[in-house]
Amino acid sequence: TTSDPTPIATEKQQLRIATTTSLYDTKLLAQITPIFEEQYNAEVLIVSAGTGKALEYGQRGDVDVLMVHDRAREDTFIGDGYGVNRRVFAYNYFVIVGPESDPAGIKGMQPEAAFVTIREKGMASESDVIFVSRGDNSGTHSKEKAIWKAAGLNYSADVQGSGDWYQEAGKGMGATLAMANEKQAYTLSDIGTYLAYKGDLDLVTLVDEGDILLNIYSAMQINPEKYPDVNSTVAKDWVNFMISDDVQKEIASFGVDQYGQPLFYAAQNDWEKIGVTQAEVKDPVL
Amino acid sequence: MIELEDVSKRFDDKAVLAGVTGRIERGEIFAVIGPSGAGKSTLLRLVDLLDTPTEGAIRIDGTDVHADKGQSLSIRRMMGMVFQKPAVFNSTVAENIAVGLRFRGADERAIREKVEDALEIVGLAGYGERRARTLSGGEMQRVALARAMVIEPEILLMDEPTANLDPVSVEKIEELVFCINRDLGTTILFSTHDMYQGQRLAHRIGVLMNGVFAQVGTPREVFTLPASRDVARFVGIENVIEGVVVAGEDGTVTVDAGGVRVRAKSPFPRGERVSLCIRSEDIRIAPAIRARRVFDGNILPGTVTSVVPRGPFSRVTVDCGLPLSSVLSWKAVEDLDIREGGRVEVSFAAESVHAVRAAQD
Amino acid sequence: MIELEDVSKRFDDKAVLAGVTGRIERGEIFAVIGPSGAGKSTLLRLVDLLDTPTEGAIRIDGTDVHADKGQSLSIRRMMGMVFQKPAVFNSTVAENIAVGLRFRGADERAIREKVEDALEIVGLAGYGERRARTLSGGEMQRVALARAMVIEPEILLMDEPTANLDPVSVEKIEELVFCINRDLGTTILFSTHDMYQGQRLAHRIGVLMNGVFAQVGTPREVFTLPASRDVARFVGIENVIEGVVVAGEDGTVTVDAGGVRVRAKSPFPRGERVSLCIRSEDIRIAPAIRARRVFDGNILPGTVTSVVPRGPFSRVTVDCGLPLSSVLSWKAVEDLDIREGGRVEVSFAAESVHAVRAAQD
Amino acid sequence: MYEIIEGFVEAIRLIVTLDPDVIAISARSVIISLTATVLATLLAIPLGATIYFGTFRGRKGLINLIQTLYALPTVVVGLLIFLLISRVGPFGFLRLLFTPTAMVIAQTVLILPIMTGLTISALSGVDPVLRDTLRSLGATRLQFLVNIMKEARFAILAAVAIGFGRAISEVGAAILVGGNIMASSFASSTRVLTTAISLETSMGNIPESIALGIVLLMIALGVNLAITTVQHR
Amino acid sequence: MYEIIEGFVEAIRLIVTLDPDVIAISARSVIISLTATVLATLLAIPLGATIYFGTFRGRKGLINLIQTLYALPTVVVGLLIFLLISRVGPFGFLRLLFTPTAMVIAQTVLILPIMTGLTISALSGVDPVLRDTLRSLGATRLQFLVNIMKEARFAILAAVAIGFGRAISEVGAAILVGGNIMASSFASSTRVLTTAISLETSMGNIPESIALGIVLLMIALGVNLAITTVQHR
Ligand SMILES: Nc1ncnc2c1ncn2[C@@H]1O[C@H](COP(=O)(O)OP(=O)(O)OP(=O)(O)O)[C@@H](O)[C@H]1O
Ligand SMILES: Nc1ncnc2c1ncn2[C@@H]1O[C@H](COP(=O)(O)OP(=O)(O)OP(=O)(O)O)[C@@H](O)[C@H]1O
Ligand SMILES: [Mg+2]
Ligand SMILES: [Mg+2]
Repeated sequence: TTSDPTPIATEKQQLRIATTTSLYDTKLLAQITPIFEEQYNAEVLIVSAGTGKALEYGQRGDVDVLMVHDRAREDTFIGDGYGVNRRVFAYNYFVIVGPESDPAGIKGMQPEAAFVTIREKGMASESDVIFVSRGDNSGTHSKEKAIWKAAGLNYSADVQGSGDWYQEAGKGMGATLAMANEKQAYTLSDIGTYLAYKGDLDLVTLVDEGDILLNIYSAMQINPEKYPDVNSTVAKDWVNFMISDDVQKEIASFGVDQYGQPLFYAAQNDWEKIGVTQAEVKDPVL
Repeated sequence: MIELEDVSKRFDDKAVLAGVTGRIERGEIFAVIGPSGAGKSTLLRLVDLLDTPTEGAIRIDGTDVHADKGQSLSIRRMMGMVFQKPAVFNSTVAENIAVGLRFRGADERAIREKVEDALEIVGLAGYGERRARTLSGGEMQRVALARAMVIEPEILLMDEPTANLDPVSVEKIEELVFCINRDLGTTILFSTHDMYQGQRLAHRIGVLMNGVFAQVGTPREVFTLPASRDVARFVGIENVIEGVVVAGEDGTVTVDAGGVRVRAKSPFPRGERVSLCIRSEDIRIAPAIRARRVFDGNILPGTVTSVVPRGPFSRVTVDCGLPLSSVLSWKAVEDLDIREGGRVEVSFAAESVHAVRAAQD
Repeated sequence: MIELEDVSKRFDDKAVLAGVTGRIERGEIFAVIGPSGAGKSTLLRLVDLLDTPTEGAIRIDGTDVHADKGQSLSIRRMMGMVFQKPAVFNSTVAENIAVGLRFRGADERAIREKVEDALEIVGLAGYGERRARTLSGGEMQRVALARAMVIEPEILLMDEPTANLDPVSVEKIEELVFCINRDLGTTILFSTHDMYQGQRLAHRIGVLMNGVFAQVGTPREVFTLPASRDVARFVGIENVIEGVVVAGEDGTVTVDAGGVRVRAKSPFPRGERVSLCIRSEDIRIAPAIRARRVFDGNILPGTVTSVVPRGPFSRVTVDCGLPLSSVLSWKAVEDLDIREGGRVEVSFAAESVHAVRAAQD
Repeated sequence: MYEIIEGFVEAIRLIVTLDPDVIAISARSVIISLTATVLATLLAIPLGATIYFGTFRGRKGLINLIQTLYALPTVVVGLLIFLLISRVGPFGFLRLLFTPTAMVIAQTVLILPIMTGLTISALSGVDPVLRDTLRSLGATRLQFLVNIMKEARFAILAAVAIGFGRAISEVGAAILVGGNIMASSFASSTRVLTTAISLETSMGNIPESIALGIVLLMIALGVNLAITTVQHR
Repeated sequence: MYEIIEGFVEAIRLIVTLDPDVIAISARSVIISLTATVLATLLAIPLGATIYFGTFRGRKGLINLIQTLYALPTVVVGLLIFLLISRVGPFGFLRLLFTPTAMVIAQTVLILPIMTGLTISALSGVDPVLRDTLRSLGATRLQFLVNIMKEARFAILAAVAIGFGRAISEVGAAILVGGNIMASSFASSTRVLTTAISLETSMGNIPESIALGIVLLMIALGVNLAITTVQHR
């Protein structure tokens, strides 16, 4: 392991994790870290940030572990040699939420069709159809762009700046939901944040099915070859811990008592369903 | 007309004014003199409504100025004040002088003219565009004066207005004050530590001591007939002698002052303890041999103890059993060959001796 | 010893000092007098290293004080300064006075003692715990004085140190300054607008006018033999008469002053334009009938134009073809029955007339 | 570190190419923050004067409260305003949320305490003799105030500079009540420089963030030069 | 609106129950921001004095620069410090990122301009005659400075109050270089009140946010009362 130049009072190892906000804000991590700390005599330091910023921290070697949900950018990150040993530990679905009155009439549509409809209705004159986008290059925003693309639209040409119906919030999920609520607009949200906010919102789930809405969370180590002084041992432990049976059980049951439905599904046995390799969900890092 | 009725002012536990009573007539020039810290500035500030008396009332033309806060502005606008520590606004000299006129909504042309005139009058012509902060002490004081004068107040209050000025400038300012009073009928109330200024300018003088007016009177009264030993000392009567009346007839008494007998005009009865005040100017000194014995008054032989220059004069002090000082011109000192240690005779008339009842303490 | 060599100071485009040259000896009391705005404060500030001269040098004991910035502190520590506009630190009176001692690392007990003494000396005993900001003008000035004195400087600079004080306090302060000079040998350089103060205290006086010393001399020289008409006016010589020398022999000349002939002691040749200076005190006034014709000097008949009180005296102005003023005691005015419009004779000795070359403009 | 240089290069590029987005965002920043500063100044001056010259009970407590409010986090200000103007809030009917107006309100509230406090400081810096002089010259309340302010103009304008600096640099309130919206019309958008910087940072675009920071500082420099010019008049 | 009331209730609950998390977070806020304020004061006073009494070229420009830096957004300060101390930055070897020390540094940098500017203001408020008096009494540079500061103490302490207020209320830099970490040990955690408020807000817990805001203000009030006490001594 590394020699840490800052003297630490305890003998505990420190593990620094940069995580996407949805994992943190739902308090999932708060539930499982104490278990890890006890098992491995380590101290876990979690920095919660947007996917973009989290990747930046990783790229600079400021953390030991990344936990994000944007496969495309994760691939680039790993491809560039910054990340290693990615493991998928959970998934859930994005949802399209909107006002109960559903002015665009998208309830029950496929996500792609729903987006096309929102855009059409939104661009019509005298319309009160609005779509609020995260607009922050987060995992959710990436997903949104992917849906526009899948719907056959060119994001920057046909969507962005095509009218006041499409508004980029440039903020976190919670704030974006609040804004959509205020404007009685549509938006794309991860289920966890939506459920956490549901009590304060007049927005309802309108579209929650469709393969494209799949949201996959993974953890990976920062490449110790790039940054020799990252804490790779404990980092390895953490990745393995996330795919361990105990934790997978925790994930599957997390939030059920509070929201009446789970916020995340354990990835352990669903690797086929979510389209990743078995190794990515099962094989411990060595 | 300004009436002071039992005006008192205390700061925390310190009583500064303790029942000042007096009356300044319309069109009068009234000087307040008194030792440093007597409360002169405090009194002027009370009149200008800058502070509130602890007790008593100040009335201007019958109105209690502190009674109705709503009237403060219109009362204040009757008055102009020059402060002891001159302070100027951080702008040009001309702008400084114009402030009061602007408050009264005077038009630009009138302001320019009046300011020019005022600058001329206080001897600062051509200083209009200078930044006021860079002025010398005396220049600032003159700007403050001009500032208060241009508004042509009915009552002009001045707190030691010439403290920082040289005699030539002082004379100019005094002339100006005199003209303002004469030509505009402005009532003027000013404080000064320069008693002679009080005398030159004022119709009446109030001597502020121990929180009250120890004496109010014409300059002549205050300077020749001080009401008390303290006032006498303060107005520059150098010879103040303690004694007891031992004999008396026809208003002329003999006072025993530590063994030396002095004749004085006085109404006090035998046995009364008195202070005798004799102005140095009324005391003659002559070489012992030349003195005429037939003088009807006091002739005391003595030895010169000091000869000290004082302006164009010399102050000669003689020990006659009690110290007596006189003022002689340099010429006289030379002519009479007066020098320390020399024997002389000191003479003064009984009329020149002003007796006051001795202080009770 | 302080040497001023051609010291000049200009602010922006305004030349305030234009080559002041002079020398203040060790242990001397030197007064700078001059009209308001003459540059007295500026000069003192230059000596105290608070400002830098535009040209020229100031040397103390041979060292050019402005030459080596590294030495500034030790040079400054030789000096104490009292400023014209007294300013106090926002703390107690005692703390204010202690500042300089603290800078020099004096110990607490010594400080307490010295401060107590100083308070006593300037007449503010018991004021130690007062907040200095609430003091009256004169009280502040005394605190400033005490503050500069406790550090027992070799050179004491004072800028109008008694401007805000009443005569009694002034006298106390003057005595103090006198004692400091005598007992400690402190060199004292002070400015004043009170010429008599200059005279009372100073060994020598410098008259600052138009940016230079118009005259430097003993008080007697400055007051009786002013170097120019302006100095004469400034030191209070009320009678300054313009004329031309028309005849002369043995150092006594006759001057024609607009038709009136005046005899004067003077070395000037015939045809020279001169200003004649005559002190009011040297002029005698007598009722026309009483005057003695045998007087060897000047006797001019005239009419009294004004009688104005001046301190314990009256100033009598007589029109003799040219206006002449004299100063008489009130008694004399009464005794001689002098009143406006009355005919009198004015007499003065040729020796009392001081002639200076007239100004060139 | 190279990001800083990159940031500088990017800043220059944005400026010389007159990037229309950046111009719109900058213009919005300046308009909103200047408006808030002007409003806050107009409120702070009479408020500060009333407190400074007042003799009412609780004056000291009030001054303490104002000093305490210096520590009001921008997020909290944002939240409070948000609660007031959100659809269900008491002023919801005005439909102000996510408009530039809301941002102006929030920034005004945010800088009001500091500007009031600094006004009080500025006033206490004026020589008391000058105050008395103004009174003795017969100044009405307004004339008195105007002239005292003139005298304290250096300090007052320093307060304005501080207020403006705080307004244009804050992000918490702007993002909460403004929403960092990038819509196609200028008036519907609420993205300002700070919220844009936050966004770029959260996306990991450090050079862009720094570039925008430089743009912001250049704007502040311009405003300050203007203030300094007035200050030294 | 009911969230505000809820916030008050929650604040009272947190305080009376001495909620250990809240106490830890509050203590951390106070320690970090007070340290930063003290450091900034120690730097700003000599800096301000040097600039104010200096006669060097570019003095005016420097003052303008300082005024401009008032507008330095906290995020930008955070970013700059982040770039310096992040592992690949020049000071990365110190491993300061995500530590309270980093937060202290960032806050110090953040408030240094405003404190320096206010020091300059405070100094210019001192009667020039008093400055001359100190010089004439033979003050060394240090004695001069100490005494001028004593004289300007009211304004200087007001500056300290402003600096502290800005430090404890800022969030942008704290979150970037601190990371808002809630670890099991006190020293490793970097969550302070503002970052906690941000987090609660982003999770939609408005009453909790407001409660923490109130706690923050109460702390600020305490600090200000202390400052005022010194100010009036
Ligand atoms: N605000 C105040 N608090 C406490 N004491 C004060 C205050 N103002 C004045 N004093 C005291 O009241 C007394 C009178 O002050 P004032 O300024 O009226 O004196 P003064 O007669 O004008 O003296 P000077 O001739 O020295 O100017 C002084 O002893 C002064 O210290
Ligand atoms: N900083 C400055 N800038 C411009 N002019 C100045 C400055 N300081 C002084 N002066 C001018 O220099 C002249 C001399 O000033 P100084 O204060 O030395 O006069 P003074 O002889 O002390 O006068 P007073 O008797 O009125 O105190 C004045 O006319 C004044 O206005
Ligand atoms: Mg006074
Ligand atoms: Mg002067």
